[in-house]
Amino acid sequence: MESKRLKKIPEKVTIPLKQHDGTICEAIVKKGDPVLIGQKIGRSTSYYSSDIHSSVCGEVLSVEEAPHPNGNKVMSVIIQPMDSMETVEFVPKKDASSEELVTLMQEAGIVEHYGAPTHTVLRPEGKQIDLVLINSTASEWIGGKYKTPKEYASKMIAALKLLMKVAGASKGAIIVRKDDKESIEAFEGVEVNGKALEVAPLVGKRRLGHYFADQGSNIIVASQERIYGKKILNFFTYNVTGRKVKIGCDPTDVGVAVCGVKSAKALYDAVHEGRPFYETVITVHGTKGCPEYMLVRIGTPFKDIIEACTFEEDVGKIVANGVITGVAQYTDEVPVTKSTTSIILLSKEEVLRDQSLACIHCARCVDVCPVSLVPSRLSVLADQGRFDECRQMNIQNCIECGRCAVVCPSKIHILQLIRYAKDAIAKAYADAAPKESSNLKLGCSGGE
Amino acid sequence: MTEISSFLVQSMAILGGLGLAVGIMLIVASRKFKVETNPLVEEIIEVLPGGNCGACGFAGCADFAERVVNDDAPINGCPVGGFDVAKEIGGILGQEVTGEGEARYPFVRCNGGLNCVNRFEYDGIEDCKAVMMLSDGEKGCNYGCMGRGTCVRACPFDAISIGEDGLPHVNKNLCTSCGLCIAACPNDILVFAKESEKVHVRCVSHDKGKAVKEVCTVGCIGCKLCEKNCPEGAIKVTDFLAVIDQDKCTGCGICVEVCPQNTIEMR
Amino acid sequence: MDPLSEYIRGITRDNPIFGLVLGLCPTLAVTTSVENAIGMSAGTAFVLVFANIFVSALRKQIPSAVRLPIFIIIIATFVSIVDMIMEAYFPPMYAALGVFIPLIVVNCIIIGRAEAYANKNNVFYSFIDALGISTGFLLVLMLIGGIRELLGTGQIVTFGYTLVSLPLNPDVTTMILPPGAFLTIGTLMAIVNYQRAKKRAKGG
Amino acid sequence: MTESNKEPLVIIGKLVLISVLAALLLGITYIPTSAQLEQNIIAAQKEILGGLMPAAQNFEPVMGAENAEGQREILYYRGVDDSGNIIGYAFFKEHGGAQGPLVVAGAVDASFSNVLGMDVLSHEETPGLGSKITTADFRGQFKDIPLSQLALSSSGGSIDALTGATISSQAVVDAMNEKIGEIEDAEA
Amino acid sequence: MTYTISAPPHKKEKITFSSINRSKLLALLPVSIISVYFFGVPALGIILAAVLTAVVTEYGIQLIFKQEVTLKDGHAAMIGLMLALLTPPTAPMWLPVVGAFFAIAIGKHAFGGIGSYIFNPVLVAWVFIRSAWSVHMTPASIPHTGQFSDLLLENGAGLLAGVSLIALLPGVYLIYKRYIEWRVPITFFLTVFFFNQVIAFVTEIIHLVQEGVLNPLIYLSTMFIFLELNEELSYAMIGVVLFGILFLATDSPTSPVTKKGRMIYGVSCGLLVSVYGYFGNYVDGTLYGIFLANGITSFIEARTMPATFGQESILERTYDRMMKRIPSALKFEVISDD
Amino acid sequence: MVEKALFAIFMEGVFIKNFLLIQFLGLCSFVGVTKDFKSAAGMSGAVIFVMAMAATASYIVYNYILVPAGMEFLDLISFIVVIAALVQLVEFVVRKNVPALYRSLGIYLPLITTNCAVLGVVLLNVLSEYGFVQSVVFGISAGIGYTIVMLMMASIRERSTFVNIPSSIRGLPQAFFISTMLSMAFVNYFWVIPI
Ligand SMILES: Cc1cc2nc3c(=O)[nH]c(=O)nc-3n(C[C@H](O)[C@H](O)[C@H](O)COP(=O)(O)O)c2cc1C
Ligand SMILES: Cc1cc2nc3c(=O)[nH]c(=O)nc-3n(C[C@H](O)[C@H](O)[C@H](O)COP(=O)(O)O)c2cc1C
Ligand SMILES: Cc1cc2nc3c(=O)[nH]c(=O)nc-3n(C[C@H](O)[C@H](O)[C@H](O)COP(=O)(O)O)c2cc1C
Ligand SMILES: Cc1cc2nc3c(=O)[nH]c(=O)nc-3n(C[C@H](O)[C@H](O)[C@H](O)CO)c2cc1C
Ligand code: SF4
Ligand code: SF4
Ligand code: SF4
Ligand code: SF4
Ligand code: FES
Repeated sequence: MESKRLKKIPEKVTIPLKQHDGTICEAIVKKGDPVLIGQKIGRSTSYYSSDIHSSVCGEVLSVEEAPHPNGNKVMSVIIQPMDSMETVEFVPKKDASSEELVTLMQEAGIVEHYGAPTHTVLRPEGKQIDLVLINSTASEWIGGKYKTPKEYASKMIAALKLLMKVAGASKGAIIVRKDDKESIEAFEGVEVNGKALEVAPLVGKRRLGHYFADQGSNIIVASQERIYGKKILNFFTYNVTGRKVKIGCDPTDVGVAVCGVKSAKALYDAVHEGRPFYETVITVHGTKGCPEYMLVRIGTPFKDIIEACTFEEDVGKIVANGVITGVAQYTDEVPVTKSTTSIILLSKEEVLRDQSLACIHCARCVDVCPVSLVPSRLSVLADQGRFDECRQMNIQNCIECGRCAVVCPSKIHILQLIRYAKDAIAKAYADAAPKESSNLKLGCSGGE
Repeated sequence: MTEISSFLVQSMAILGGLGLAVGIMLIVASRKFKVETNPLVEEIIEVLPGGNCGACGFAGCADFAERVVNDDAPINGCPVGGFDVAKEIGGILGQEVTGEGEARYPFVRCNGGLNCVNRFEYDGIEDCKAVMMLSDGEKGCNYGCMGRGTCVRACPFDAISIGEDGLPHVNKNLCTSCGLCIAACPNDILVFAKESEKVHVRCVSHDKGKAVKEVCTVGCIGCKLCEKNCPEGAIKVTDFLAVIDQDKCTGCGICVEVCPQNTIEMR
Repeated sequence: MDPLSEYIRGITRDNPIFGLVLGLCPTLAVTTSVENAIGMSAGTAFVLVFANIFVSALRKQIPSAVRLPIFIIIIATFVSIVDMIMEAYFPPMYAALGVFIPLIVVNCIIIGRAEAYANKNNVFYSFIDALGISTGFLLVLMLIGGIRELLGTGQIVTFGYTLVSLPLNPDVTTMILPPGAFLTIGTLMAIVNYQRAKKRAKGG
Repeated sequence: MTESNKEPLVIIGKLVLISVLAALLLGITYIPTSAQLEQNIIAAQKEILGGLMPAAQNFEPVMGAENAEGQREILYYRGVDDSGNIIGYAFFKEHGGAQGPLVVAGAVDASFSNVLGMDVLSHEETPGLGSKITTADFRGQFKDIPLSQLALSSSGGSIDALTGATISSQAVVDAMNEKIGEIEDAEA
Repeated sequence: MTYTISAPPHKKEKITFSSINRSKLLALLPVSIISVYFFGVPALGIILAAVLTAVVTEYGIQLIFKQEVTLKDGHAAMIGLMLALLTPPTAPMWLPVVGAFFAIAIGKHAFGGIGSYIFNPVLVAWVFIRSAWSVHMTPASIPHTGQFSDLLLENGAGLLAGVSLIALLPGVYLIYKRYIEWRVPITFFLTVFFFNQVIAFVTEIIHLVQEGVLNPLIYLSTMFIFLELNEELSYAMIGVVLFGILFLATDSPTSPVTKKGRMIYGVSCGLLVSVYGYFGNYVDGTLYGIFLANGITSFIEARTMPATFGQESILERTYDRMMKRIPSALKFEVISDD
Repeated sequence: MVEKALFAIFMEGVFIKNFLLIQFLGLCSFVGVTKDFKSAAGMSGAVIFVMAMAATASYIVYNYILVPAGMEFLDLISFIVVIAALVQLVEFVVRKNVPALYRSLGIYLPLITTNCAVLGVVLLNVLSEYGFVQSVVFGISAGIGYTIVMLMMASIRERSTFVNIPSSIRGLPQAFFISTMLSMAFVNYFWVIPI
């Protein structure tokens, strides 16, 4: 399915100088400067950062703190667009070396949807990646922008090869969703290095390792149940590869880089067209008359997108990024960022304002938790501030999928409580970090 | 008669023998397995309040007592016991205790509550830190009390409650001045104030006057009327917020009269 | 320290059941009736008074290494005496209190007071303390016994005299069985705590 | 002897002294109370027997055979009136109750046709349940009833079981029946 | 315009505590109606008395202790109704009144109210009144199902709930609709169902061994004992047992939250009920047995906390410890999955 | 010596005459040490051990010293002295030889001296005229009964920390309410088992 571009150019775009985890970019434009589409306006000041580009052609109004969809205020470049589509010159770099690609990725502003700049995932400091995964199970956007499914598939494989090249990894895999017939069809029989691939189902203890050997290829496509949640990386890695990621560590610690479809595509575009990451595809739910996939410029306020669609009732809640993992917004002035994948509008009636009751131990949350936690217990412990016990119950393993809160008949804000506890634990550890940080790092790479 | 006395002698012999056996055993055992315990620790545990609240920062009263003896904790380290207990511990350890003996209670430095507008409706767990994690809190004022009672939950003595005005209130009969609420508040709304300190500014906002007026009807706008009118020069407005120097304040109440926002309060 | 307030303290603040929470076994086990409660308290009072007096009198002589064994011997002596006297001269009560008379030995109240009070105070105050604690114990036991007996049998019969008799016999057998003891003391403690919390919040 | 060696001796000495004193005190109490205790038991039995068979002037114990220790147990008593006639038999019988052993006292007339009465010497039944076997109401049911009626009403007798304590009631009835049977055999 | 802010998830299922209670009340309606039809006015009186008392008590307590009044969630009414259904029709009217009061005041609120209680308030009250006024609470009879018509209408019903097996089947529907969790009732039922057969089986095997039988075929043939539906088995199918399985044991606060724990709990309930039934009767056995099982719920729950993903089981830990002894160069090869 | 099957004695000790719930012996530790599971387990282990030891030692003292001398009236005082000495001795021996065990049990040992359940076992043994094996079995089974209830109680109280309980009920009253229920369950349930 093809995505539609949002035609109307907004009256004002707000481009946050931080759309990724890590250090905030430094603005390299100031009030009154003219900018072109694709022009770099924010420069990374450290490795753990990613550059920011203008998505419109216009004049910088100011550089000031503005609301950011993650809830707080962030220094942003505010631009008054003009009715012009003038871009800077895009230079494709089809045969860049691996080192050049790293720089290219940082300069093109490619980041993962979960925040990490993609080059830091592929080239983590002091770690070696041997396996690159493209996770397309959680993606709400599959195949958009491509004429045929086969084109999508072959471009994805090409993107995977690029990612592997950057990481210096010997193996790569694309993971699709089991129930996503379209994608499975697209990838079925796609040729890699002259060999037709089969989409390999991951069941039980049969994980990637088995199929690499089975299919005799260093690049494969596998299918997997959908896993969603905000913190799925470790669980995803474990499920797909069988490598255990210790609590407090991430997949790079076991040599796995997990990328998304979007960043893979962005890399492909950057290499083959020279275009930086300045527009993105999002979906809008809860409205009528919107295309399912919408191509918008980064920095477009939600307001303009909502206006482009029709919403018949009073808007009660605006959520950026999915009902389960998204952040509710208190203003519709917030801009689309690189990590925005969808906007959800809920009417006043739909907005849940149930009063939480005491847990009735119905165990529905226990039954749905994909990582076998005991959410009811965790929520009580978090509520009582017993964070140490939360940690003993492996609260950090929670993938923040929110299923527990969805099914709870007592309407307990389980996920919020869990995040509250995780936050408190992280802070406690941050305080202790100066003394132990070297040990903590050792703790990840040692063992499995 | 002889029968009775021989009966008595026999019983005395049996029990005496038992006593002897037990005595010898205990003496032998207690000499062989002597454990050094510090009697001072026991004595200090006696004088501590025994709430095991952990406000001293240690794992309960016994732990604190041991640390005091080992000089790992200050003599006046128990906030619940306060000055009296510190004096007693000092007596046990033969040390002089200096410090004020006056009672201090948490003071709420914000008068916003329902007077402060909300930026959005919040639905979630009742906790100020949790609201802070979502969009920096619901109040229009980024400095003020959020009234979601993190301090209430932190208090082990049920001494704080959120009142009708949406602000915390401290019940001085129950408060032990342990300070846990002060540590818990994410916005530093609570501070200790002595009972003798009568006049207080009930605002912590450093926003400019206009911004304050937009969101709150009782916030400090930094108009400096109080500073100008204070006969003792006890008030200074810094960064759009009036601050009272309690050492200079005589409690005359003029500032309370002149403040256009009713931000200054006389207890 | 004045004797009267020391005495009262044993009934109120240092009440052995609600304040110190000691000696629960006899409290629960024998309170099937007021009569048993009185008998048990009398036995305990006797032992407590003598134990406190003797411990206090000998406190300078008792070497701390064998403090506990000596306390126990002193206490056990008086308990045995109560046991024998009761068996010989008050057989019906002895039948009812059964195994609990010997168990006064390990009743935590007595060891507890010997340790915490008599070992530190003079004979007179130890005596007063013992009286106060005993009175507190007696009152609580009678209260619990009264509630259980009244609800369980509809009347309170003590030493042959019917003190109270309900017009309608509730006959709650459970109250006389072990659960009734737990239920009664639990409810009473909840009420005591509730009142205390209320008083504290009002300032006091 | 050095100081540190002397101290333990003093301690042990004190311990022994206390023990000896305790023993003395106990011994002194024991002697009168044990005498009283024996009297109590005899008096209690007398009173119970007298209560069961008021007409009897004297109770002649019937002794059993010598046991291993050369002592002879009292099996039961013959109740004898003024003129020396046997008017009935009285007995104590231990029997398992609901919670523990109970000792029942009973009396039957000389012709083994009527039960004269029942009493409970000791029992461990649940207070409020089984312990109601000692109540006058329950005991009254055994007063002057034909021996044939000595059974619970559920099995055709005249004794109504206590509510909630069928086992105790049954135990009392069983104890009576067994012992009366024994006596009948012995007298025959 | 002010929007609502909340933490994710932003959409939740419709199910609520009151909808669960309402569905349970609804599921109990058929059996209540049939019991009124069968026992007449006394049954109606008992049901009304218990429900009304429960509701009034709940209201009173929440008023006195200044709590929010939660009558609307239907929990008090449900407790009252369940208690009424466990009363014999011959009981005097004050009995359900006292029972319902006890259930709400002590069983529910003294333990902290909704979700906090450890023992099922219905059973708390039932056991209390059963032992306090055993005469009135003795079931009129101990039924066991005979011919087919007993499923529709049990003539020998001892308690109201036992009046009709069919009328209890809405409880099964609740399991199907996931208002009730399936692990407890299924393990419970299977345990009760097979208890007597297992006993017979074990006795038979012991018997054969004692006889010195060597032929394995004879041992195999003992398996047929499981198919033999003996007399006792029909107790597993009587109303009160089924009521216990569907409505009492499944009360969520009183059963463990862990998956394994719920299985163990179901089996424990089954064993306790069957053992009591074996020596005594199944009516008291069901209620005393589940009540006792409530007491070990916390123990089961605490011992069956699940291992989360990637967490090592005991086996793996032992393996790991052994691996630590092996040089690390070898180790990497062994553990790496790909 | 009375005739009584060991199994009957065992069932009585563990369930039917459970020390904590039915006989009311050892309640102070029951409400005191059941706040967390580990302490309850430690205390229970120590109690089983001491009960068995005390049953043994007191049998010897009673039947080989007091009875031959006709000094039965000294039973109470000698038992308590023996128990106190025994507990101390156990403490010393364990501390010296099994320090790991001492660290987990040590703090509970002194508590047991004044635990009436131990003395209760000894006195009930004398009262029931049990023989040696019977006494020891009764001691152990009483200890097991104690343990079962302690563990049930501790688990329940641990779980209770996760739920709301009115402030004035929290703590002891709550412990008693739980005991009420456990006691009601035990009293009514185990009644049925014939022994
Ligand atoms: C659970 C139970 C069921 C009973 N079922 C019957 C019965 O079906 N038929 C009967 O005649 N008696 C029945 N009874 C009554 C007793 O067996 C017996 O009649 C006794 O007198 C009543 O005992 P109680 O009053 O000591 O409880 C039952 C008793 C109980 C406890
Ligand atoms: C049998 C009994 C039942 C009680 N039930 C409750 C109750 O349901 N809710 C309650 O708050 N308090 C109940 N109480 C009294 C509580 O002790 C009291 O409400 C509580 O201490 C008030 O504290 P709070 O204001 O912190 O809730 C009960 C007391 C007894 C004796
Ligand atoms: C014996 C048995 C009975 C089951 N009964 C039900 C049932 O009554 N209702 C139901 O929804 N699922 C039932 N299921 C299927 C389970 O719901 C399904 O296995 C479960 O959702 C998976 O649980 P898990 O997440 O613990 O693996 C049953 C499964 C088994 C083995
Ligand atoms: C705690 C409890 C104590 C009991 N005590 C007795 C008793 O002392 N005597 C008795 O005959 N039955 C007793 N019963 C048994 C019960 O009330 C009833 O008699 C039997 O269930 C059947 O007769 C007791 C039952 C329970 C639950
Ligand atoms: S605890 Fe809740 S949010 Fe976390 S993984 Fe489990 S179900 Fe998902
Ligand atoms: S779903 Fe809600 S009510 Fe049910 S156990 Fe989990 S937290 Fe408790
Ligand atoms: S004082 Fe602080 S913790 Fe208390 S309600 Fe206000 S913001 Fe929250
Ligand atoms: S109000 Fe604050 S200082 Fe006072 S007792 Fe409570 S937490 Fe401690
Ligand atoms: S009185 Fe029994 S343990 Fe304290």
